[in-house]
Amino acid sequence: MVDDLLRLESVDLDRGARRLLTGVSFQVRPGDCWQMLGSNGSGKTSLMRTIAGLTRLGLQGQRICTDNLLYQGHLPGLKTGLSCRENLRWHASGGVVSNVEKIDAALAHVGLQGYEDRVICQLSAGQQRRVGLARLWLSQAQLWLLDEPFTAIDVRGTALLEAQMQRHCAAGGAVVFTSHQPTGMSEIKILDLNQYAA
Amino acid sequence: MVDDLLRLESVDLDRGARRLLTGVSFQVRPGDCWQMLGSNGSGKTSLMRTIAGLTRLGLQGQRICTDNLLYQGHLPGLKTGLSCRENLRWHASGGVVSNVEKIDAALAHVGLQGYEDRVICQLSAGQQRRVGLARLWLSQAQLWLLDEPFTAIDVRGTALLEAQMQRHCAAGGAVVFTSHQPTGMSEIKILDLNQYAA
Amino acid sequence: MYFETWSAVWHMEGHGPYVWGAYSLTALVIVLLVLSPWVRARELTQDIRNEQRRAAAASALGADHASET
Amino acid sequence: MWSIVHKMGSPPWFFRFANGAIAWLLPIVLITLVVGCVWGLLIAPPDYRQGNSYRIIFIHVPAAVVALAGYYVMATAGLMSLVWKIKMADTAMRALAPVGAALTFVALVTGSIWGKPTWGAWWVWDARITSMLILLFLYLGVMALSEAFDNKVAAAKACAVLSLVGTVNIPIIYKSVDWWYSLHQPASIKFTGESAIDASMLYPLLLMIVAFYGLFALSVLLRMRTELLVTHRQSAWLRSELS
Amino acid sequence: MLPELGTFLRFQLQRHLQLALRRPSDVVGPLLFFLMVITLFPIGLGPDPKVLAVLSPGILWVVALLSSLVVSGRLFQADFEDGTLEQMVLSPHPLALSAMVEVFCHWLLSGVLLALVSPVFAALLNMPSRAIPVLMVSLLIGTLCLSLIGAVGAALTVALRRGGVLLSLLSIPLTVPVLIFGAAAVREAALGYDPSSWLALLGALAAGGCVLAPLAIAAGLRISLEA
Amino acid sequence: MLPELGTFLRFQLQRHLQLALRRPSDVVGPLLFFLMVITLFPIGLGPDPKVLAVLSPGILWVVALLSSLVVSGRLFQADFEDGTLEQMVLSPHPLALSAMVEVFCHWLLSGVLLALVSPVFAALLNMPSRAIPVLMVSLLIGTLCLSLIGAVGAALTVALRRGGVLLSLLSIPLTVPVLIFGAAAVREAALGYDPSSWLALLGALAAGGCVLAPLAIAAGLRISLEA
Ligand code: HEM
Ligand SMILES: Nc1ncnc2c1ncn2[C@@H]1O[C@H](COP(=O)(O)OP(=O)(O)OP(=O)(O)O)[C@@H](O)[C@H]1O
Ligand SMILES: Nc1ncnc2c1ncn2[C@@H]1O[C@H](COP(=O)(O)OP(=O)(O)OP(=O)(O)O)[C@@H](O)[C@H]1O
Ligand SMILES: [Mg+2]
Ligand SMILES: [Mg+2]
Repeated sequence: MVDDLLRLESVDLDRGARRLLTGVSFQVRPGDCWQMLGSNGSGKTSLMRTIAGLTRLGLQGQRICTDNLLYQGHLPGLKTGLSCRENLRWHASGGVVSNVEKIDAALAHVGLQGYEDRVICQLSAGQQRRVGLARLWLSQAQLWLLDEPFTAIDVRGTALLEAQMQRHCAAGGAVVFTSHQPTGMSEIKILDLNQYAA
Repeated sequence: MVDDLLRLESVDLDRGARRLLTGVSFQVRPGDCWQMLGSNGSGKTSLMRTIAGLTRLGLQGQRICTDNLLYQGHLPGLKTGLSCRENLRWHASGGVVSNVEKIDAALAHVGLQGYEDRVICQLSAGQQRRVGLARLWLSQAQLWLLDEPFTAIDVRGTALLEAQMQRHCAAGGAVVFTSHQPTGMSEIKILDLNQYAA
Repeated sequence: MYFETWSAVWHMEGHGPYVWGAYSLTALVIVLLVLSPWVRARELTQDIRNEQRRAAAASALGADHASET
Repeated sequence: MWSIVHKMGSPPWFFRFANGAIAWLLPIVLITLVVGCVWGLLIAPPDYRQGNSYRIIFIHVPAAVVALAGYYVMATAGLMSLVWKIKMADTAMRALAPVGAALTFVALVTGSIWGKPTWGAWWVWDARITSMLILLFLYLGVMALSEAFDNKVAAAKACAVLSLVGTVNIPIIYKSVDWWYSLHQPASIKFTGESAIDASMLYPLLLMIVAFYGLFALSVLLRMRTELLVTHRQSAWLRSELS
Repeated sequence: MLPELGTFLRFQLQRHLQLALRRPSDVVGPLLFFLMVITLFPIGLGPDPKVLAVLSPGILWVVALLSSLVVSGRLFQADFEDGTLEQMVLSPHPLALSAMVEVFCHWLLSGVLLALVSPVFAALLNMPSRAIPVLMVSLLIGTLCLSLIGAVGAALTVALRRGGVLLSLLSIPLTVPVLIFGAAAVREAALGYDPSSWLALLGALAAGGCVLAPLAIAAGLRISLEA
Repeated sequence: MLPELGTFLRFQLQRHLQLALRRPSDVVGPLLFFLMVITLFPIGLGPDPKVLAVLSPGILWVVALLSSLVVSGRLFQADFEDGTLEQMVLSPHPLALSAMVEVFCHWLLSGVLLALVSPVFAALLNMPSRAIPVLMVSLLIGTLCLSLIGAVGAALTVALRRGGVLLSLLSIPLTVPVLIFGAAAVREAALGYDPSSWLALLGALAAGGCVLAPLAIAAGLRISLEA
């Protein structure tokens, strides 16, 4: 039997005195691609950060999660004063990759060839997001947690990212992402948080 | 003849030594709703900020633009330490509205009833964007310039915003907005910046 | 008692204002320290009891009556 | 031992305990305070050098002693809340800081009132005095930090970390202030350091120290009880406790 | 022309004060900070009351300068980063005015507060009591000058990642006269002389600053946004 | 277990130095500030060289403390705001270590630099030249302690909206021993005595801090992220 990468069993989530979600259960197995749906403020980000272990919001119930994960949230995690390459080099050093060729290749994958030495603050909004998402081509993590990865990304970029996410799942990884737009990916599992609203 | 709210005539746009756009021409009349398209980095934000007069990038050609405009860009323009109501009160004081009822009504329009006194940093990403966009219900400006207004907004919120934009156009205003997603609005005019790429 | 008269107690050979000033200030702080949580706790208990009484009255009088109040 | 600690960590048990303890402590504290003050102010003989102004000692020294001890109590509560995650320790920490700060303030103010007739100045930069001022800053720091967080759990954890860091530093701060300007600079003012204090003064002083410890415990318990009333307002045990 | 200018300025002021004064500790905080910094000087310099008395004008002025400059250097940073500055530029009200409201709030919360409590600090440092009114007045006027100078520097540097050095090099010398005049006024008063000429010089600096700084600040902010 | 820890730390260090050196104003600014404040003292006290010489250890140390605190207060601010902190927490490497690299860089760019240029300031204040090596060593060790203390405060306050003043309230009391030992060492040396016991005390503080501070910093950062 394949081990679950992530399992929530009837989890309740609180923010201070307010209960956001009740009885959320889902399991992520290798190869799964989950899209979290839910209206604004339904608790997608809160749940994802709790899964990643970033916040310890009032969580009742069982949570099992692999340590080998990549989280990309609303914040870019980029230093605006450093170049694309310098930023990714630091991110990649958290994993294993650190040679410049791989980093430049990842930047090329997200359509930023020629921008390697440009500092982040001189890029457009979408280009900045792309630098952050170039980590998907560098990471060795098995579970990807992506909070609204398609923000500010154009149509071609969205297709690129979707392809990479599917490639990752096919290779035995798993993805949990949020997005308000329907995607063009096949075999997607939907977790609608509006169902679990407290 | 109705005056144009905005007219660009074969405008070229430079960023430093690099030419971004050549020969852009379009005119915005009262009642028009323009969607700017273009891949990431094609110059949508640069053009919009130049139209608004925020940046004076190398611009050749003729630009005529009304002063009575509202600009909402990638940055929210909100103080995270103040409440929704306090933030909007300041924004509204730039125009005319400043009584609390109208502000609370605007917040209710964007689905934030009950959140009036919550400080911005305790809202979800989409709720924060909604606070900024509540200005659409408060503004007296004739021309709205909206840079990716639907970012982080859920499906229902997008529909709300689209309806408000159409109402504004019907009332003799005009909207220029950017978005990578196709919208559900009727009678929309498309300006594809990829055509004008230098 | 060391002092002969009450005025001597008050005067303390010229040190009276200092000694009594220090003691009264301390007394003030002590009273505040004890009284402020005490009063707050009483208010809170009163509040909770009232709420309970209201709830009890409502359930005793029946649901339709309670909905009017 | 562990069972006691865990029992104390449970809010309902603690609420009942606090109620009982407050009922006992209040009369004891009142009586010892009144007796101690009357003894110190009216019965004890004056000091042969300082005259009657020395009577401030009966509030100054107890306040200073308890204020100092209070910081260690607070740090212990911090340790309990961080390591053993005992809920009541969080509450205790938030209650301890203002009480400690108030007592430190009393020690400072009575000391500087005492200083005026004795040294002719309200304030001098003496080692003891300076270190007491720093203690006040430490207490105020904990209070300000706990107030600044919206999230009460995070506030308690942050205060616990701060008070633990402070404990490591307190002996260092005290030692360093004692050495401050002590080597080649003649310290202009020294405390009357002799501990050979007469019994007629020692007994009321000891009584007042006991009274201040009692006062400290009393006001901390009062604050914790109030805090419980706020945070557990909706819970069933509190409602049954009150009815 | 702009009937709502008054409303706008009132809201602008209110907004800044609200932002700064969310909690009561926000008012007490800066005062405690001053007290702590003042405490550091006897600890560093030794507790001799006579030495402290001589040094006190200099010490108090250094602390005033430090707290004013440190804060005013980032005066427009938050506005720039969260997009408020864009909206200020686009608003129908003059940028110079709304920026000045910001400077004014900063002065209220740093300079005026410090001036008001400075007698306590003066007493801790054994400053002769005849110098205390002069200390308060000099701090009141002087910190306004410091806030204005700091704001000009902040406006010019808010968008810069390089070249900030040049600008701090420019704005720091501008503060030196303020310090010279302010400390001199207090020292003269402490020695029993007439400090009014020094105070007059400070006042002239402040008046000139209030006229010229808004223009420089508005120009600086526009340049920063366009960069 | 983590063979790439070395690489990670190297990149972390490199990244911070690059970031700081991109904005030279961040490096030169505090030094300039220091210089300005130092020059203020002769202005405030009158230029009597003998008085200045006696007071110089205290002045230099107090000003060093203040400038170190001012800078270290924003140590983790940028990381918190741009999401780098999240990534640091999630990275397989211990948070305490990666945060310490940051503190270390801060010390390199503020404390070490200050210690290196301190002879200039000492000369400005007529400090006896025999005290200058001791001044440099004491600043070198002492500023490390100050950076560690400041970092603990910064970690605890990074998520708070008005962290600036609060940070000083938390950290200034903790820095008192550093100030006492540092100033005493220099003063002893200036008077011709042996300062080594004071320097040893400073060294002990720094060693203790290097062991304990990382734990407090990591705990503080986690708490801040969860708030
Ligand atoms: C603001 C001024 C003062 C402060 C902050 C202060 C603080 C303290 C502290 C912290 C203690 C130590 C308590 C302990 O042993 O744990 C103490 C004890 C004492 N103080 Fe003060 N003090 C001040 C002024 C004075 C003055 C003016 C006098 C009398 C001339 C005085 C006389 C004493 C005596 C006799 C003791 C107890 C003896 C001892 O334990 O050494 N104090 N004070
Ligand atoms: N501050 C800057 N300095 C220099 N070049 C910049 C700066 N900002 C953007 N650019 C460049 O200008 C080009 C246009 O950027 P702009 O932000 O206008 O794009 P955009 O169409 O809004 O893209 P997006 O869809 O990603 O928001 C990009 O190639 C970008 O790299
Ligand atoms: N720091 C905070 N403190 C208190 N409440 C918060 C905080 N952040 C978010 N919330 C509240 O928690 C709820 C869930 O927020 P969350 O960010 O998880 O929503 P979301 O599903 O990610 O929404 P969005 O689609 O807008 O990103 C919201 O109602 C929000 O108001
Ligand atoms: Mg979200
Ligand atoms: Mg854009």
